[in-house]
Amino acid sequence: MALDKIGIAKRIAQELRDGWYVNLGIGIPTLVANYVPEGLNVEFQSENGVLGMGPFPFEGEEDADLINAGKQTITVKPGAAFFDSATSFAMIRGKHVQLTVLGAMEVSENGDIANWKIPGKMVKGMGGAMDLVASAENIIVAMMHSNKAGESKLLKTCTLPLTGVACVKKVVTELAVLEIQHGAFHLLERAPGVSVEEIMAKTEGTLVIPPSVPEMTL
Amino acid sequence: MALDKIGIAKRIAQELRDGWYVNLGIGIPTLVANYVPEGLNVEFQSENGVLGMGPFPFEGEEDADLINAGKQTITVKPGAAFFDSATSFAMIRGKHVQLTVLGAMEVSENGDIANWKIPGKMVKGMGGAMDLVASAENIIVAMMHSNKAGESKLLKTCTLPLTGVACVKKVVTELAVLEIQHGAFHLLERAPGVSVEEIMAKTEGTLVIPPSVPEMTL
Amino acid sequence: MNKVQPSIENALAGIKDGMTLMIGGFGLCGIPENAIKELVKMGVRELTCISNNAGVDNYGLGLLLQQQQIKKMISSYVGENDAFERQMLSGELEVDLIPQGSLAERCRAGGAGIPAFFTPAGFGTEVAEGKEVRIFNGKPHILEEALTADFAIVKAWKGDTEGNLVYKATAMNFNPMMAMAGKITIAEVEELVPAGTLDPNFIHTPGIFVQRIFQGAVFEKRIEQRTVRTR
Amino acid sequence: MNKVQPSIENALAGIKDGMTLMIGGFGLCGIPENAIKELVKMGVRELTCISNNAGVDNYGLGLLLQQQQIKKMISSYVGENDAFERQMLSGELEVDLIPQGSLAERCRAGGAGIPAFFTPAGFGTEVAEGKEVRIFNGKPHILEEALTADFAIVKAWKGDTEGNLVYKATAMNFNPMMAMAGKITIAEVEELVPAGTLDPNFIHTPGIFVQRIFQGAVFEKRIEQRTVRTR
Repeated sequence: MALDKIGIAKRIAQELRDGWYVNLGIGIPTLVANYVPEGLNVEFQSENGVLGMGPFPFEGEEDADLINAGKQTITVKPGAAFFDSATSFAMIRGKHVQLTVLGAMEVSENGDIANWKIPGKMVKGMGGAMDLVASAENIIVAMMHSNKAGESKLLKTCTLPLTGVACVKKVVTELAVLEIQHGAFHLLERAPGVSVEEIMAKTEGTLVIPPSVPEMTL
Repeated sequence: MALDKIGIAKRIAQELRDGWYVNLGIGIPTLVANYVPEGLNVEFQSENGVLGMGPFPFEGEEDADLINAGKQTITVKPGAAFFDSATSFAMIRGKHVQLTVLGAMEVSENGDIANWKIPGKMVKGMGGAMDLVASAENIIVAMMHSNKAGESKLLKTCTLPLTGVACVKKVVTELAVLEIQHGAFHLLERAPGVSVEEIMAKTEGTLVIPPSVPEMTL
Repeated sequence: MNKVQPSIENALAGIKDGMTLMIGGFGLCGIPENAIKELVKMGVRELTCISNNAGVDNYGLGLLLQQQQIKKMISSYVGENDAFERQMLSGELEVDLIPQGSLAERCRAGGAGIPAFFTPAGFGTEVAEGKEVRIFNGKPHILEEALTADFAIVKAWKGDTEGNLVYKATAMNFNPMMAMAGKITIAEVEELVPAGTLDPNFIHTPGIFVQRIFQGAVFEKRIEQRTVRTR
Repeated sequence: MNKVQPSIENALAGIKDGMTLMIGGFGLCGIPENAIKELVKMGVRELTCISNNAGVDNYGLGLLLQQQQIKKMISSYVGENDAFERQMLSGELEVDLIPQGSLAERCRAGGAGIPAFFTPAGFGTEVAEGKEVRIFNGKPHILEEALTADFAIVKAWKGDTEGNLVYKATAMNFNPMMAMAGKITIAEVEELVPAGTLDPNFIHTPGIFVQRIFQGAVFEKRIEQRTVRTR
């Protein structure tokens, strides 16, 4: 059965390592924070200027001066730090953040990503996404395998304006975990009960399938 | 009579304007802080990371963590701020400091300055001088008119390795106040009792002398 | 030389049609809300606004957009504003979209006398069009130039009479760099205190960057995305 | 993952002959004095040290110079050290002198992923030799590249178990930028406190830049130029 959004977030949470600093994008990526494996010390950075984000505030305890990059009210944990936007992107550009998780509209087999603009539609802007994908050593895309029209989002070549070039290392969808290497999507895991055939059918880009593809354990 | 170091400092202090931020170099320039005209609010910046320097501390109140760029123990006034070296030179390079006063070994008639290196002698380094002279809108050099060998320090062309190019606006020596404009030293004022002839004799670079040269009032 | 302004009118005096303004804030967090309302009152037009976002329909820079006072926005994300969308699609509003980190660094560069720097952000995208590309450490980077403004308007938590500022939590965001990059920087603060009140060890924006300061009359501090958990 | 080091030996483990180190401080103010003494004890040699100054004869980096552990110094001013002068004149010691503001900005750039930037400092001087010159706003600038280091060793006033640091007065100086630019950054602090003790609004160096932290045993805090006024 295909994963829901929480399933995708749970699977990505398995990629976290102790001591990492992690930047989570808006949407599914934000959910990853809820599933940090027991015993791991992971700090979440938000590019608007905070390190050490905690859970959402209790009702009545919201502080307009304390938000994340999605403009949501948040809290911080002991040992947090606030800083300006230049310092925040110094952390990102300078590779001090070990993992970036973000959503995408398209990913290509060489790791290009498009997630900020659809020609002819209202352009909202790239926010911090271009800085994040240009700099992060380790980028995981969290997205659905297909778009609303049923077309694959894992492509030979992106059709939309790019956010970054040859930067995505891993994609986690409701169907599969795929690693991008040498110009192809390498199928690492499939969602419980999802067939290799379904993943093949829904992946337009070059797909490398090993003899045996294990199911995810969540 | 030629000025002493205090006289030079007093004359330079007359150039201060209300609300200015000022960086004073080591030596005579440091003395300028003692002669700020009554009623002027002037803040002193030191490039090692302090704004709002006050007088030297009373004996027993020295703090090893609180020094100026000359490594002297200092104090700060109410409203002071400490910051890192990158921010300090952002202030300097970004032209937020209105006046820089520093010493020199040579100044040329087009405003070049040499004050950091004598070939064949031990090189101590330029410290912040190159940043200061490259950026300041308003640079006053405080120095003696001649060196110890009796040679003029106001030259057609500097002979020593340069610190900066075409940057000095004004020179105050024990004999005179000179403005640098259009490739010449323009004599503005002479020290009390010093003759124009003496200044002419001790200035190697092109000297422009107006019909009447007032004496400084200190 | 007194940086403290007797009124908001004095604080914003000299802002004229056609000028370039930097406005601090991220979303509605840390915006100079009193000054923005005053700009509406002043009716200055044809403004170029450098601000990470463009406010929402009825608050922040959205108020200036409603009155069509803005000619050009330089931002990284402008997704929360209908007036913006209408004016952009109709061609009334020019928009220059810049990656957020490049925007922050370009403002800092403008304030720090760094005219240009290389960054990897945007290489291979339309952001890089027309820009010099150079390889450093095997990786392509693009050359980005500094931004400055006729006036920078920032918002701080506390400020003193010398212009020293401190910000609270994530309301800091773009304010410190913009304070550096304004030819004239105006600080709107929640609390104006005498010099010597703030600890000199913990000043976010040293007063040298601030030419005018005033205490804002009312801080609504709207929240865009109120998210809470249950007890 | 624990950043707190059980001993100074643990804190400096991995520093090897031939490595590049950044060492915080301005003169003897804000230097990691315990770590420097430990480097002498470790006997690591052929070091490249990036530090604004080179200590004095018998303290700070002067101790490493005495033991001839330094191959190359990258500094802005090195005037207070006889061993330095001797070794430089004899050719044992390489020296790269950099304008102080460029040194600070090159360290920051190294930590911030900016590979190069333009600055006016040094144009027309020997510092500019071999460097690209470009005109911006009618004024010539030179291209300066980022600096990084295998290890950065910084000194802070207080630090917490997450690696967050605060500095005191002018002992801040180069420490924040160097903390950013080290592949591994080691912080020597006067006081190590639990996470949550320091106010998150007033952190000078966020913990993300610090990999190891320890409390120094003894802080002599020598004064180079004791200047006082009479009461």
